[in-house]
Amino acid sequence: MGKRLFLNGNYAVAYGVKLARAQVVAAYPITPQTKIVEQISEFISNGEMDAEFVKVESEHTAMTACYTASCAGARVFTATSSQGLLYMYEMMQFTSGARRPVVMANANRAISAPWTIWLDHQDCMSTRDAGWMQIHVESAQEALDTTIQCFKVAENQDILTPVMVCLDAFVLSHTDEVVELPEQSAIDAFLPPFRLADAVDVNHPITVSAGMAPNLYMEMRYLQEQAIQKAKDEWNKADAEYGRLVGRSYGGVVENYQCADADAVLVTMGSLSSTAKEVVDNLRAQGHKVGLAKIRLYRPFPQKELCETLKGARAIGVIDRSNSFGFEGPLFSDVKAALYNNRINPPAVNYIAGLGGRDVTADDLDKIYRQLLDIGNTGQGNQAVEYIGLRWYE
Amino acid sequence: MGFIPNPSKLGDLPAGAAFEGGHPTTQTGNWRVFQPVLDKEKCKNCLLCWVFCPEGMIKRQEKCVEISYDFCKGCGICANECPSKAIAMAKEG
Amino acid sequence: MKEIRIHGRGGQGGVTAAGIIGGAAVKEGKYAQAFPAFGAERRGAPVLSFTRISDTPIRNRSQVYHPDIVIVFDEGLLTTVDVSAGIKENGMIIINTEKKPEDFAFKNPAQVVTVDATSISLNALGRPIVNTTILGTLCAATDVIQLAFLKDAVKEQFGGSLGEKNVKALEEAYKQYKGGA
Amino acid sequence: MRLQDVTQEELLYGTMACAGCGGIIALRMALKVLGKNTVMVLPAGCMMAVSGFFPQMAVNIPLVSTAFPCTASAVSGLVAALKVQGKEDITVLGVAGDGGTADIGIQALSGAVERGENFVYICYDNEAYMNTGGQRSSETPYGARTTTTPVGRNQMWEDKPKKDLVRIMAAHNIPYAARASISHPREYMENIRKAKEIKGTEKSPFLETGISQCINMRCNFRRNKRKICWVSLEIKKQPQSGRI
Repeated sequence: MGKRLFLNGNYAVAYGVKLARAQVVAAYPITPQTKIVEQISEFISNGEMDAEFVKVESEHTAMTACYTASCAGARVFTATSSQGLLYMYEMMQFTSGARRPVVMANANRAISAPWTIWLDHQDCMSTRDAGWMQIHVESAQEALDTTIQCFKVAENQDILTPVMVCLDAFVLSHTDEVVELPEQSAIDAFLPPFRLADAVDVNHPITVSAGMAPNLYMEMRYLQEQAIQKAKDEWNKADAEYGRLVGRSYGGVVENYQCADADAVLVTMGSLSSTAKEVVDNLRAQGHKVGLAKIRLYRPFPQKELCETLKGARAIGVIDRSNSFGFEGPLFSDVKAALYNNRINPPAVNYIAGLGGRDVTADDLDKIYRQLLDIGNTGQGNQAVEYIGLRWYE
Repeated sequence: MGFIPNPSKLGDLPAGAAFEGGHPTTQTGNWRVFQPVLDKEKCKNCLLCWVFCPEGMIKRQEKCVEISYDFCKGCGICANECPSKAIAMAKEG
Repeated sequence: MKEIRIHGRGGQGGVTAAGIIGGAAVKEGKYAQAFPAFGAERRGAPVLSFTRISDTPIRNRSQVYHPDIVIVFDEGLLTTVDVSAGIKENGMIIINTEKKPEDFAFKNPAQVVTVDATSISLNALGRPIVNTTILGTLCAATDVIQLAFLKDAVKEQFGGSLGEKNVKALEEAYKQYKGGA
Repeated sequence: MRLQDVTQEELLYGTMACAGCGGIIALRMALKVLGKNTVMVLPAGCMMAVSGFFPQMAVNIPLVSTAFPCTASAVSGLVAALKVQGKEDITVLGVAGDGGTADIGIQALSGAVERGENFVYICYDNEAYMNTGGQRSSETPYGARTTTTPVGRNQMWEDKPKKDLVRIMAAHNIPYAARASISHPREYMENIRKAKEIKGTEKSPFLETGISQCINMRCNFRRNKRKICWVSLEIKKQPQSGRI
């Protein structure tokens, strides 16, 4: 058993990066991510980590430096949040298109305007189609373990796709909790040193991310899609292998919490899943058959596993912590599309909650579950998008 | 991996469009309208044409330079730079 | 599960105190959660921080609305903030003040404990930083943390002679409460 | 530097550039001096389009393409990764145009130079955005005609002077900054050689502005390539409070 620490999510990620033996870290400060890179700087300065820290002058440069450092064959990490992520957006596309396995931590924070620093998922949703894998965590412990798993999957020679580990701002990033530190030997067994077949080498010159005309560009994009699709299985495998070596795993790409016989199932991502599990247990104790499907891997979207989890439900609720303006929550659209593809069609309700740091309480979730149970029983319900905790509905 | 200028299947394309360098596959020589012609007698081997040629198509030799036409686009810089007027631009064909 | 809410001002070390309580509980083998009320406030503004302590892993991640214990770093806060809001039955409010418990009346009933943490801190630390001092009172008046682990957590937080001074301050507050009880 | 001593080896040839492209001349000369042990970064632009567009892989050193604003950032990443792998003998070269250097890329360049990273940077200054068809940049000189300089009724010429990039870079207190032109190849290559040699423990970056006109430049005072206005300005390391 590893050392038991009392850490916040940011520090947990930094420990994960250290254990993964990242070689180049380039990052720019932004609340609420800053403590990740502060801690990594400290690790480097006191000799616990053998890495180069690039003191960049912007997130755009951070992502560019990560991209090229990865081209040169180094294991690379960066962290950002919100506006910083949006500033990186251009180079995120370069990184994924050039198939460089950069790992990034994103402390999910809402987007301005109105000017804000608090939690929601608008930032990562806005970069959803940048070709990055995206994985969401619910605790500091999961943040640490998942960061290490990220390197494993991203660096797989068949995948070579960058990945973003998303931890919720403040609720995870700034909350101290118990984190068990894995042994370095276990992580070394799990994660071999990074070897990139087409790394920059003066003896075998290559042009990375060469220009491609319309006659081939589409094929390159198709290759990229094939690779990211393959990653779904690799995530399950990596999680299972991590479980064997370290003793903790997280149910693969979708965590099925009490869904087997559930009438009402709620689909969540991130820290909300943690509170929801508490609510599920309370309702189960009162005899209500409810369950929780926690989506860990958001891109590539785990369609098969999700439908397997949701197939028995009589009513499904999806909580989105972001908007897709002009339509419904983006996660809701994805879940519904997955269900449609598999001919599963129970009533489904979209709840928009916790935007810009609005607290989502156990009581809120309890109400949602009771509404879903009603809908499941009657087969009827309000199909409109519902805002949870909105102060004035008009 | 080797360089495949005319890919015929997905497997011929490398991940991330990372291609081996040093493969100029288009013979830009056929872009020429005028071609440089060297008068070896006049050449003083000062190498100005050699250093100015954008395509690196002029070869350094013992006594005087030699023009290769594979990638020469006929820009005429060599003729313009030559202090001893040893290179003349002649119409192709 | 015990839930604690700390009322302080930016710069008084409320968040650090929440972390120390949690750290002490973790040393004891328990589970804990400590977090600030995620504000953008700067020095001087009223701020909240929270600690949850439990024998089992803690999953609820919303803010604390129904605390068992409320700690108030600064008497002046009482005029602007209802520190008793949502407090559980048989809850406790610990206030840094020179006054007596019976001088206070709150909207919601609670046991009031007072400590002159400012004086103790000035004696022990030479500065009116009350966050560790008041934890001595918390430790003495409740059973949420044990003194030995609390001292360890404080030493770890501050280290060196500053750690020792802080331990002395919290011991003084601890003794005052025990002596007075 | 004698031309006879410059290597025969061609690291860049057979590009798809316009016949007589000055930028390719500048790059070819530079690579002759820097040699094979070099990694190059090119942003989106002419240079990348003519040399790294599949299947025309005309560069024979490792080449990393990047987006327009971040040539120097890309250089930083390579420098860090090569350093951590103990390959510090490799020269990292960034090449960008005047727009990619003095306009959109100046933040990245200023950052990289300020960090004191060890690389060679060449700004290929053709005094306008030529890949996109001749729009003005901050390096467009006073009086030059571009497609985006409306100054009044039917007037299309630049009414602001050229930004002095070399002095901006020198103000970062870097050990070497120079301006040169391909019209004087020996001096130009000598500058590149000096830049390459400032290396090692001193951690010294360098900036070279090679003025080389684009053949498509529409300019009020259109200049013959050979007679390009030539300024050679070498700035040695300045004391902290020094002035140029």
